[in-house]
Amino acid sequence: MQFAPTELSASEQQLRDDVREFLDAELPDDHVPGLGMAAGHDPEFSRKLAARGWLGMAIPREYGGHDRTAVDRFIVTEELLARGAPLGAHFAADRQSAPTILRFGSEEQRRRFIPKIVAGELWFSLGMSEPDSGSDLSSVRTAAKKVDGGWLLNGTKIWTSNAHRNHYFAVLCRTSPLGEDRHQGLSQLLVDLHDENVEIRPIPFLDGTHHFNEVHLDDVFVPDDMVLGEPGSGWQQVTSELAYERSGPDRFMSTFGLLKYFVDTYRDELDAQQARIVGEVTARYWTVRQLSLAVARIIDAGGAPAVESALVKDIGTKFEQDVIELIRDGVDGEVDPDGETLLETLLARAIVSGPAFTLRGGTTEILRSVASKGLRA
Amino acid sequence: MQFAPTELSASEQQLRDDVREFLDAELPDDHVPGLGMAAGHDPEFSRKLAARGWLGMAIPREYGGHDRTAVDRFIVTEELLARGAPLGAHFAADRQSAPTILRFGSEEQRRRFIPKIVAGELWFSLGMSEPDSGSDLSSVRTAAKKVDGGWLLNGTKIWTSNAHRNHYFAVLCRTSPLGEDRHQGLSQLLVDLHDENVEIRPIPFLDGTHHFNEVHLDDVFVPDDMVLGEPGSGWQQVTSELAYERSGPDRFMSTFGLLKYFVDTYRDELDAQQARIVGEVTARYWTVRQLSLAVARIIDAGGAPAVESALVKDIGTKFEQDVIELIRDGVDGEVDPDGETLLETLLARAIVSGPAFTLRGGTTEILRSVASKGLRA
Amino acid sequence: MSNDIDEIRSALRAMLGDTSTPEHVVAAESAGWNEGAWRVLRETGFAGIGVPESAGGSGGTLTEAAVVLGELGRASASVPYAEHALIAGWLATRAGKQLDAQVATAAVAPGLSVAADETLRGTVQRVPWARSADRIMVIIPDDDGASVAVLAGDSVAITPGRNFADEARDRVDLDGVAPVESWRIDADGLEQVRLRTAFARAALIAGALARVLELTVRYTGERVQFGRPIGRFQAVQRHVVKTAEQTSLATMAVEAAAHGEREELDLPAAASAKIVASQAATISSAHSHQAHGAIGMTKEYELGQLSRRLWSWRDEGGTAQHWSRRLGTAVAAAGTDAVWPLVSSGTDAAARSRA
Amino acid sequence: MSNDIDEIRSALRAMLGDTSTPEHVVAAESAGWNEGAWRVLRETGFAGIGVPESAGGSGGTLTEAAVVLGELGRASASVPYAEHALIAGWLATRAGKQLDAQVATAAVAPGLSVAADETLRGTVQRVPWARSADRIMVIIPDDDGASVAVLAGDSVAITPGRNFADEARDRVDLDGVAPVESWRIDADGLEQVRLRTAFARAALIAGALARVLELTVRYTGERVQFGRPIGRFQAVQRHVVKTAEQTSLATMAVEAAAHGEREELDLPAAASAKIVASQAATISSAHSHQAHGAIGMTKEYELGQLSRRLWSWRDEGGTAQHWSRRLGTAVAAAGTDAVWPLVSSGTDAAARSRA
Repeated sequence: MQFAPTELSASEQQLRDDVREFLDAELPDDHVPGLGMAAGHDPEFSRKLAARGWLGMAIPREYGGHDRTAVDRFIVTEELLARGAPLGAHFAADRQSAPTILRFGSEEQRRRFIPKIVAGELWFSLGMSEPDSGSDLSSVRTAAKKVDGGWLLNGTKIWTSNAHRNHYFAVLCRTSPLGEDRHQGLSQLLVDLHDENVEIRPIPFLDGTHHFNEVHLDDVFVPDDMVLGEPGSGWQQVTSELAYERSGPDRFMSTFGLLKYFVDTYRDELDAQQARIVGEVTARYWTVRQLSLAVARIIDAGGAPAVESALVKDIGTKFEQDVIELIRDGVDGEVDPDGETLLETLLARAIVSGPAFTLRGGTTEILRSVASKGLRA
Repeated sequence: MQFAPTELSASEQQLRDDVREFLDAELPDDHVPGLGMAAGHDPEFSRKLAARGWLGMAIPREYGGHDRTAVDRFIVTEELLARGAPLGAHFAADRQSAPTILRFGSEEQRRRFIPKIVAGELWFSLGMSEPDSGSDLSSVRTAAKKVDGGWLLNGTKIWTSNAHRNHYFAVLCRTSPLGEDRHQGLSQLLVDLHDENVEIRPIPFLDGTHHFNEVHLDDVFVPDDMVLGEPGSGWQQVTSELAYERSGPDRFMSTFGLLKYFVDTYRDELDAQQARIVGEVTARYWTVRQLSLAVARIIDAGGAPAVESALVKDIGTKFEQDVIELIRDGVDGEVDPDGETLLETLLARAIVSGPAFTLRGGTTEILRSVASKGLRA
Repeated sequence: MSNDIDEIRSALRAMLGDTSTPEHVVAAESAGWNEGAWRVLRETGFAGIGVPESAGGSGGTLTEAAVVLGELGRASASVPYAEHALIAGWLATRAGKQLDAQVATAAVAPGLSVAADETLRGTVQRVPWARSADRIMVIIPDDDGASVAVLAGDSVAITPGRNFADEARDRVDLDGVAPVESWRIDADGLEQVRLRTAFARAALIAGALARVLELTVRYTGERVQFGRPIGRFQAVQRHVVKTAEQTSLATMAVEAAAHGEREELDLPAAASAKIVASQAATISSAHSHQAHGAIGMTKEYELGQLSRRLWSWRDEGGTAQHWSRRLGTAVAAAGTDAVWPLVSSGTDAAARSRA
Repeated sequence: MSNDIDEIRSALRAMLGDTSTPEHVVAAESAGWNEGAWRVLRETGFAGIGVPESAGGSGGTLTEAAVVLGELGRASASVPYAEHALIAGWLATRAGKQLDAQVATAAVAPGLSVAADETLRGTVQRVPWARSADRIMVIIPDDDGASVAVLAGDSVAITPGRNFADEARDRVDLDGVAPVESWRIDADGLEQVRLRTAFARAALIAGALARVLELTVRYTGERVQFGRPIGRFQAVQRHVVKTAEQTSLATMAVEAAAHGEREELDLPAAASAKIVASQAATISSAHSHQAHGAIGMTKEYELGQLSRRLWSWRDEGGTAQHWSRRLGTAVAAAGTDAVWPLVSSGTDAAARSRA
């Protein structure tokens, strides 16, 4: 493990100040913070961020990006999450789709998609999971058959966040039959969510809200130039992609608002147990954040922090859940889902969403296997 | 799962009252409680218990036992543990060796060993673990070669508690070569710990105290009549034996003294957090105890509560450890291993011994596999 | 008696299989309760279990009541049984009165004031099922016990509220309301109300957890990943076993607290039941969701409807923390030598009261 | 600077490889400390890291001091570096004095009283290494800061005491002892003593945990059960990964708290380091022991000597709970809008002080 504490440079500190000032100005007084990645889907907000140069930060200028660092992206992201800003429209595209297309896509794909993502105009969903394929991605059944000029795609994707709002999604599928090596013959196809042969059905979340969708693909024609990279290289793409999304601030900040508004609610009458809770949660945030930031520095230095990322994701997502229980303990009463304070509102939503934190982006169980192997290497 | 709450009959309540009275009379005023099974080894105390009929309670009268129930044995055991009484001399023999010999031994073995165990005169250790065989008992390397009139036994046993004080131990070994079925060809031999070819070396415990031993067997001659049951039936014996030892009060009571002396120390100045700790620990003790008692009732009714036993052991041993952390939290300061109060003394010893609670008698990991399979059955 | 219990359990399970289907559960979440299930429970007399026959109930002790609550929890049936029978019905019986109500609810209401003319004024927060009740019993604590007042449901102003499972937890505003009836209870009576409220939520939790365990065992046995059922992986086994353990603990604590033909609950047993059940709700929901993965986070799948109830019920009737403090204070007051007699009291309330 | 750090680390590791072997560790437990290791640390100047060269030390900041502590923790080397250099040496330097001692120790001593003639009376509990110290610095807090008094080791009565690792934690009785020297410090100085004491124990913990992780990875990779290394089982992997995570957290918290050329520690960083490290000690020792099985419970095997230190150091210098309350009180006092600036202050103490 190679975690090192790091300090922010003057320009990084300036960036942070700029983002804070922007958020002070842009978020309305009655802004209700979102819970991390599940925060609001607000195209206008995303476009404003793009206008400031805060999307596609680590993307090269030639594709509309800003040639900045993983740490710069970290700083913008953590500030957005700390305020529960409505980053839903751009978040998956910015974190995952743009870097993936940059790395694996054709030049034409890069020019077609990345500038629009970076402008906050084009929103992506992820199309990995299937009804019978959760952690075991190599078992996907969605399959594309070669036809003249492209592929005919059939199958069902599930848990597709924001498919009903976004423009495209990258569909992991079989482009050649299942052989001995389960990891061969997979590809990612970039699919227009508005295609008439794509049917999107909501999967209501636990509390009735709508984030997830089931996406049915019924003879969807996908032109050859919408296969990401070479056909058959899908497995390599998605496994490296999972590493991208592991260790950022979105993996430990989802419930930060609970601490903030707990302090806000109880600061003048804090008892010993509540003081203890505030102190413990603060100490752990401060430390987890440094670990996550250290991973961004390793990436900027050209490293491949696979083990570190897996550890930080496991630490961070478990911590997000611990925060819920610690704050709930400090509140000590019935939690009203229609409560009048921001603390009550956030706590209620966190309780309902919390179990998902250690599921999304690869379950804890899968991560630990990755980390465990890496520790022996 | 078949746990049912149960009430003690009048005679069971009488038994409990008798044991309490006995302990009030027998334990000196300056008695320092032991931690569960690791409590003192006091032959005189064991003989006194035997004289009251409180060893071999569930053993038939014809072997010197008392034809009583598993619940009666439970009652005596929990009272001893609640006081941290010095049960080390008889405990393994009474809990494990006598029932095993009764079930699997020859009539001659029964008559030879059981009455003395029940009298508190004969003390047994367990000889399962080996340096290269922990949870995986079928991999034992200790082996016995057939010779005229008996067996020549060679090998090394490890973690043998009280081997330096006891008389005999039951040695799991190979009596025929390892074949395709690893569980075949194993036997238990009853070995005199005072045999001149048996060498006992202490393995100092973490804190320098002496419980464990390494026992070297160098051409130890074991007569044919000291093979427990039929040669080759060792695997069946030890697996059923493990079930016996799983769910009794020794699996949740080891750290009971912490609660008692925590109350004793803080009762007049209990703050809110300490009150909470006392309440939580009390509630969990009360409930875990009922689960453990329910298993004893199932046994008395002729049931085979394998899943229930495994669950109770897992719950109980983890709870013993949780109690240490909860009480430590309530004390909130440096723990002095030479502290002047019983609370300090017990807490210090519990901290040092605690990790073993979830190891002995089959690790948590093995237990969960047993329980998990049983839940599907 | 155990035959009776088995009969009650299987009759209720069948009845709730008809009246608390997935569709009914969804509909109940819009309405705030499951009116159809309640009607059948009333018609068949199950709604009166725990209230003596002499007082218009169906008889039965707290053990039978726990079975009813367990089945209701298991079936996610949103009905006012606990409040109607175990609080309002019990209080009425204790006062020698008959409770004349289709749906009664009850709540301890420290925020109410009683005027000289006996009219009531003030607000009561989060009253279960208030919007559907024709009788609302408010219990107003004071130094010597409490005043109990029975209000007509249409005499108060109700603002709908809910818990995580969209069960009605309504605000009730009283603006000089004259009760239909009122009487005094002593401090013991008030304490029983609190213990019964806590116990009832613990029993609902235990029933729900039994179902959570079934779902978890089934799902992990059926769901295949990497070529075998996920229940074959040690990491998943751990989640299943932890769920089973917590279910056993909650169920045992509830059953043991009610055990015997007792009329009253005692603090150690009822507090233990609520402490253990509330903690079990938290721990089990974490493990069962982790074992289920994404499917558990959907509204359709049964686990979610149970989880939302568990997240509500663990706090309702007093949190684990609240009851731990109360129990701990009582244990310390009883003194060092009383600790073991209390812990080992088992189902014997008399032994606890001596401790 | 990072070259310096690597050099310090590797030089110390080599030196402790010679002077803190398993035999030395066992011997130190009888003696209460490792005198030989300390002599070499003195001779080579490592014992003076963190004390300015102008004051007779070897220079270096808290970052270098954390490296020294980490190596000492890793090697189970029972020496008074924290007390000698980081507390006594630092206090002397701050007062413009040279500390003339082979072995100095230091302790905050609220139980002492100062007579008009400046002699001291009273008892100080659990003073580290007191029996071996030729100078004992007592820091007697009062309303405005504290009095610091330097005592000759042979002027006090010492009753040996110990922690779990048999490191000397002695009782010191003063019966009208005249100090060799004394002076006043302000409240900031007293606070620094407390923060440094906590920080030093956190740094020892982080070093020990790094070694615990190595042992756990090695053992689970080598130990074979059921035909394969136990590290291939998911249940064991979980223990290894949790140990790695806690080690990362403790190490990061310590390094970040010391980061930069700072002279002083601040409350949020030092408290966080001790909170996170103390919790890591508890969690890691549970997981590493479970991964090791019985061998971990023996005196010979290295894990045990590390665990006994972790169980001591987590409480010494203030428990996680103590520092959580202090930090939480400070965070609440700073107010809602200061929470995020503080959490995100990273290695920037100035940002924390503005928060």
